Amino acid sequence: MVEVTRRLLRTPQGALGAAVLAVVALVCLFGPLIAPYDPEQMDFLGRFAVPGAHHWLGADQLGRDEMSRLLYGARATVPPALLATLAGTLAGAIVGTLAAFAGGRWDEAIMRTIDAVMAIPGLLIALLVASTLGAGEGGALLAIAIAFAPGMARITRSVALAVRQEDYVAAAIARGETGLRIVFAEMLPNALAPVVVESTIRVAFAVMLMATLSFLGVGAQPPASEWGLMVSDGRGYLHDAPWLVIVPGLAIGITAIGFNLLGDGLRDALNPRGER
Amino acid sequence: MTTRRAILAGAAALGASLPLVRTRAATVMPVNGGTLRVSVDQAAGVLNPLLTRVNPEYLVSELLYSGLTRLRPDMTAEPDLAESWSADPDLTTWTFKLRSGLLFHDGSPCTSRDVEASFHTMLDPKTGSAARSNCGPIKDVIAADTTTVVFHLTGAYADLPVALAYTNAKIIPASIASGDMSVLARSANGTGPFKLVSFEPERQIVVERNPHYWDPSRPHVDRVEVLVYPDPTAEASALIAGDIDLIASVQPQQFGRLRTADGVTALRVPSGQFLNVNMACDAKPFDDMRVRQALALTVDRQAMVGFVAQGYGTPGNDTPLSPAYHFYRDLPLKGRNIPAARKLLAEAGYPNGIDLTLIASTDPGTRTQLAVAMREMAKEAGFRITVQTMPHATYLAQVWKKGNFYVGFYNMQATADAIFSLLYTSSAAWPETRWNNTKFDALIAKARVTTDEAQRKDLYGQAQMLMNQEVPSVIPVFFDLLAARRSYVEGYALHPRGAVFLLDQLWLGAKAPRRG
Amino acid sequence: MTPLLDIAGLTLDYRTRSGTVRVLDNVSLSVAPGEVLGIVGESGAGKSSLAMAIMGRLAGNARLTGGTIRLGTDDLAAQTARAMRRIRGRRIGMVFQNPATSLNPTLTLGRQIVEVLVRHRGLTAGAAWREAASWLERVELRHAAELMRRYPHEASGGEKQRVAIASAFAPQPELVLFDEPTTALDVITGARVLDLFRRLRAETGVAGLYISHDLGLVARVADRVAVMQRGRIIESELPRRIFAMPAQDYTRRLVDAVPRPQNRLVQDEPASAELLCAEAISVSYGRRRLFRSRSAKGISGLGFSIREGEILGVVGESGSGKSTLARALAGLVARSGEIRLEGVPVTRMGRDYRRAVQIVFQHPDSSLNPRQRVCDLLARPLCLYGGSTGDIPDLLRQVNLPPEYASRWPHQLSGGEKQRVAIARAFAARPRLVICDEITASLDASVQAVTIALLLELRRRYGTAYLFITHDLNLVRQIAHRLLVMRHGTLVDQIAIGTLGTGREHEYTRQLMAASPTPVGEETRT
Amino acid sequence: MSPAWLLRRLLLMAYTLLVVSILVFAITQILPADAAVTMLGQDATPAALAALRAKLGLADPVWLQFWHWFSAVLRGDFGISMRTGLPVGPTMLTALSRSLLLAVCSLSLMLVIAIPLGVLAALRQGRALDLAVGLISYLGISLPEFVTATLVLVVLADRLQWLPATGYVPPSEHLLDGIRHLVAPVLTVSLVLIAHVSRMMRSETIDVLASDYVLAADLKGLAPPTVLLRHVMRNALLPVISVVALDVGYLLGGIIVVEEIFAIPGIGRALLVAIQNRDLPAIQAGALIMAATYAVVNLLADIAYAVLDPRLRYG
Repeated sequence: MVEVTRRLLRTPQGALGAAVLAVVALVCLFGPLIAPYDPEQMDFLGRFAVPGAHHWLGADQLGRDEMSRLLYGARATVPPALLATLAGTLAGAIVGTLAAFAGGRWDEAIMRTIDAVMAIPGLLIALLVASTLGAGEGGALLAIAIAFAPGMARITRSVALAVRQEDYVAAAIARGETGLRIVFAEMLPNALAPVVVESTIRVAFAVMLMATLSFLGVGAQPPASEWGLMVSDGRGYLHDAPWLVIVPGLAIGITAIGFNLLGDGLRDALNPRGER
Repeated sequence: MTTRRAILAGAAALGASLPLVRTRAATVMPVNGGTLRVSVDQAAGVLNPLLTRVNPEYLVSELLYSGLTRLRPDMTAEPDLAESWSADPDLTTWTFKLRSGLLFHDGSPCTSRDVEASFHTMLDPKTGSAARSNCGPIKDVIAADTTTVVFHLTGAYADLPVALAYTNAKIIPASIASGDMSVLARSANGTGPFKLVSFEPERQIVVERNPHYWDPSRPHVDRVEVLVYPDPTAEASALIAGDIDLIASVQPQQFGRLRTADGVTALRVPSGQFLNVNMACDAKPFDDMRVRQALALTVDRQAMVGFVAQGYGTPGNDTPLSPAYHFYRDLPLKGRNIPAARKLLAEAGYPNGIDLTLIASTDPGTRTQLAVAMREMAKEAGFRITVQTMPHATYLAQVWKKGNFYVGFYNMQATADAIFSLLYTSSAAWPETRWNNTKFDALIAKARVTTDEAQRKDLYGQAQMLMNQEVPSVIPVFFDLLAARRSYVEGYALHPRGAVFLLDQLWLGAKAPRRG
Repeated sequence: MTPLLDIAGLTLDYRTRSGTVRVLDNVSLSVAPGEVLGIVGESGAGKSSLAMAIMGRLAGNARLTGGTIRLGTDDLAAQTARAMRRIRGRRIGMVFQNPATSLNPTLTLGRQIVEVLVRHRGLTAGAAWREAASWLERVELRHAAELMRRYPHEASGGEKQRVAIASAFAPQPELVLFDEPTTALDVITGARVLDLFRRLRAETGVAGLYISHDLGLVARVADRVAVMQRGRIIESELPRRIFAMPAQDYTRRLVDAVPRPQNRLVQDEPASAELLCAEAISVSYGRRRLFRSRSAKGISGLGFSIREGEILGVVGESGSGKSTLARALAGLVARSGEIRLEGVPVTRMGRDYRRAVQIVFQHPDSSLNPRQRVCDLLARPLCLYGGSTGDIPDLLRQVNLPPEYASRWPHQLSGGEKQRVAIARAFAARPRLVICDEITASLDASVQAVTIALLLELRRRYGTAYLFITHDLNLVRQIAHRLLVMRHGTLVDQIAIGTLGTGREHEYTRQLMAASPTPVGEETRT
Repeated sequence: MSPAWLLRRLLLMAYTLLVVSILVFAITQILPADAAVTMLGQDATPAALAALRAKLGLADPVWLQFWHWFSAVLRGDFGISMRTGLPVGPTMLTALSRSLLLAVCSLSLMLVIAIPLGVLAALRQGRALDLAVGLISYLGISLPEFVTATLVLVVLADRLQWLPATGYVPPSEHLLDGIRHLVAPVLTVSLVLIAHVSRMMRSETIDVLASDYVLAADLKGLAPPTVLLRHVMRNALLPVISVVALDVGYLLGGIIVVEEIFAIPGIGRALLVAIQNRDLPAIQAGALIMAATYAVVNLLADIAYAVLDPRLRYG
């Protein structure tokens, strides 16, 4: 673990990504503490306040402080995205591994079905699921998880099959290791790396998907200060108060970049044979 | 008696000549010809005029179809297919005289038979037309002779001519009305000023001048293209860039920008369109009037106009009538009074405040804005409100007319009676608040059968005071209707009703671009 | 007469993160027209760098710090990239080690010769096509025309390498570089390719630079042999001399490392007690995807037995089913047929059997879990079979590795060291039989010798029996008591080493022997 | 490509569509909306609702409803829209054709830009250009479409006034105008794709450049353009093909936002509207058609792959 972190920070992308995400994490943890205002406190006279001394990042159409909303919003945006990806990955990983080990017809059946599900575009699945569960963070979260699961299943399966071919697994079997031990001690550590990398990069997608769902009105709901929602609320005032779009838009972009960078960094760092 | 008949006849006669008077009055002679591009913010999916539900659909059906009357911007009725009308003394039987020589787009004559058939279809519950509950207490419609139609009402009703101007009360060929209506889903055969050329609900609907139209002087433009631009920001950009000539309805967000853009004229008219916070008066906690009154006292209505309507509106006084209505009674505006609100709430048995969940659909977005603003304002008085938003479809299916604390949104209606008996009387079509106030019902019923202006004004005045006092629903804001046109678009008056557009009366000035 | 290729004082450095590394150190050599110079060295000796230096295609971080490379009268080091491209392929051809990877998988074999002819001989497409066809016939490929339309994956390794050779010779170069051209091929195929090479040089009189790790092989094809070590040429001699009287002891080590059937490394005879007996072993690969591995082929009806402490050699070409046999005995694949351990039929691969029979794989990179340190790798079998982690240092010492290696990661070890860890892991269970599946194939000659020595040492200590699978007949003849010869998944010959060459062996076995001759100058002493 | 292979792929496609239709139908079943209410709207009387429910067979068991719907679909009848009363099949197909137009334009623009960009970046690995491309692609894959779309809108339409802000004109109707209206959305969509594919192309090219056969080609003295085109790109492009095919999935789904903003009446927006209005037949038809398109595109990609990569030809 330490080993990996060290290697990760040695890769330029890894270092940069980690730095960016560190900031994001801090905001998620302590944002509310440093926020100058209550994110939902409205101020009739302060509507559309230009960024400045009173409102560092300006204020929105209800006179709510943009900075405070941004700081609070981090919690409404990033952790759900993480959670969704995690859920999707776990679900997918389980199915994928099962398919890989069941093999034969089962494998065939599972994978074909997964292909079928993947034929429905992710955003569409998300939309349908979200509108089924009713709009809101929860719905969006589950929706993304479901949209991600098939892809992750596919990846996990192929990784599992590849690892299964390695001689050290054969060696373990020949040595008379128990099935569980082979899976957890020999295969998992090696199978994990690619999956971790993939899901890290997917968090970036999740952040964007979250935002997009909010934009389409099935994601987070007002008065939540979820970033995507802030952008779509702000779009209307684009010309009078551009900061209402720019600020949360950048926040989303930077976070996503962070995860993409981290993912690429991990890909290098997790390569056990230390090649570049 | 005679006087009354005289008034009505007079009104009709006056009406007959009025459109010409108004459209010509202001400016020079209209120029004919040209193509008008008007944009709407959502798809006009339903073409059948009896079933249209949203403004873009009303806009289109108004181009293609006509009713017996239509609504002037001052909310009085003007003749359309009917050239005059009269009522018997007790106002339960009305006789409408059709213009002679009316033709449908396909050239077939439009007679009283078609009117009769159209109304029978509209009033048939299976049709599911909104006209059924909005055209007054019609018992039956009978074609006396080819140009005469007689309306028998279940009770006296003075507003019938205005009521018949209702958006869904359009005349379709009898053959279709009593036959297969499904053809109206993709084709149109009406008596309106324009004929349907092409219908792509999600993109654009094109209509062209109807040569058979009863008034040879209208329409002025040869062709109208109705374009669907769902994104308000882009829509405004399109008008500024000159890609379109007219935006039927502008969001407050865009209005400031449009007002300052050159070559563009921003239009604004006070209207009776409002948001209300409905409270179920037949269930806890709102069955106690004091709770409702307390909530009403927490609202800073002037500020609310700013928050919800971006300042483009007028404060509401918990009655559905705005200054735009004919029978508006100017009551002192309720101010924000937290101590009083606290007191009322305490008396109602909630000394430590009360927890409520306010439901708002996401469409239009102003519903949630109102809900959130409400929550913030009511906090101080001890209302702990949780705002719950949901997709409009879910809202209609689960909350609307059922919930006991939610945000409603309504267009201006043609008459005071229409809006009152749509929402607030015990027999309301959409009983949102179940207020069931017999005193109120009596006032509305009496006003219905009264023709004397002063009397009606007084009756409706009392009704308004009653609502203002008992607060079946909090009505904090009336929206101004906003629109924008290229400056060369002339003769277009933004209609406060919201669902009426009268595009046949506008024309393209000299500076208009010539479009193929 | 003036040399065709003349390299003098060539010095080459690589700039790496950890300072500069010298890969060629003052290398001087010359090749006369029509002469073939063999260059022998182990991996990392700088053979390939030398070839690339001649070809003028050095890595970005390489610096020629001194010396000259003359082809005829031109100084190659001084040529512009553009001019160099006219020399490459045109005047210097090259044949690579692995035809499977050195041919473009998405181009037909034909086009890959034609493109050279068009470029260097300025032929029209049509003419080039006919010329190419004739060349394919010259490299003894039947139905040349048809073959040209095939893609690499549709041709056998031998065919591919012949195509590669043809495209190297087609522009009629003055010099051809051979970079281990037979290493990736089967013994017999390789031998045939070598014959082809001899014939072609006789016909064309082309000069050659033959690079290989296999001293025995080079000695047979080259007129002179140059031995490289750590970027220096330490000795350059006639093949016979090299073998007869090597001047440098590094050379001597190489010479000694060349396997010679006649000098047996195992004298003792195995005990008579039967350790393991296999009857009618068959493996067929069905739908069970998880177990399918590209190389493995099915086997059918194998029967043999191994005695206590016996070394049973298994030879055969790739795809003959050797590895499948190994995997079957190790219980890695579903098999039919009976296995008896000390007379007791083995129904399911139980603890006892697993303990008694261990396996060592060909590629330590793959057989050592890259995410486990050496100590973890060794700890498992120990605690499975009643050892304690305290034994790890001893285990390491047994395989001549310093105990501190326990804390290392596999990727921090050299190939030979990794393989020794793998061996140590196998012996941790105190097995009675160890299956060695091509365990020296990926190692340098000297390392191979050391590893073999290690195996024999361990056997001496524990009396372990080996099933020794290899493609190198000479090697196995040095150590095995008996020999199984496999082909197409069946057992074609089962013979005691002693009786090899007495005419009692199978015809295929004879072919294999012919294809792997003993070093030059030693044929007499068979 | 053996017929057997093709047949197998076709069967798989059929299976895919079956599963998709089951999924879609299932989802529409649990969508919280009363079909009858959706159709008759706010003014419906209970009687009318009941009548309609009976007519729609909403009372039947789910599997029966599915069978009625599915068998109709097999006959090419996707049913009538609850919102507009129009048959949804044709509506969705025209919408699809517009989305495909957008998709094809975006894909081609992407290919023209992304492929060379990726190769260049690979050739100049670690130099300024490579880093620049890297940065761009990071931005591309990290900004949601509705943000990039807004930027494009503000810059090209409002500030520069080069393009119409929104709206769709079929090129068949008015070629030039049609193209002008397509530019902004195409730019928005392809930005993401360019980012994605150029990254891919870069890494693939780097791998191929390191391969033996490219070394061999170079040592044969072939001219650099020959090496680059015939040996490097030919092989580096292969994996990109399948990625592009997968991106079509994104194109069909992801452009919902773009279509919404630029008022392109494509299938994405049609579906969005359908979902917002709980127009079940439209949702079913739209999703099914989308999935079918995706499946077909991927089949084509597989065939193309098989044609270009001889190793798979008898796969």
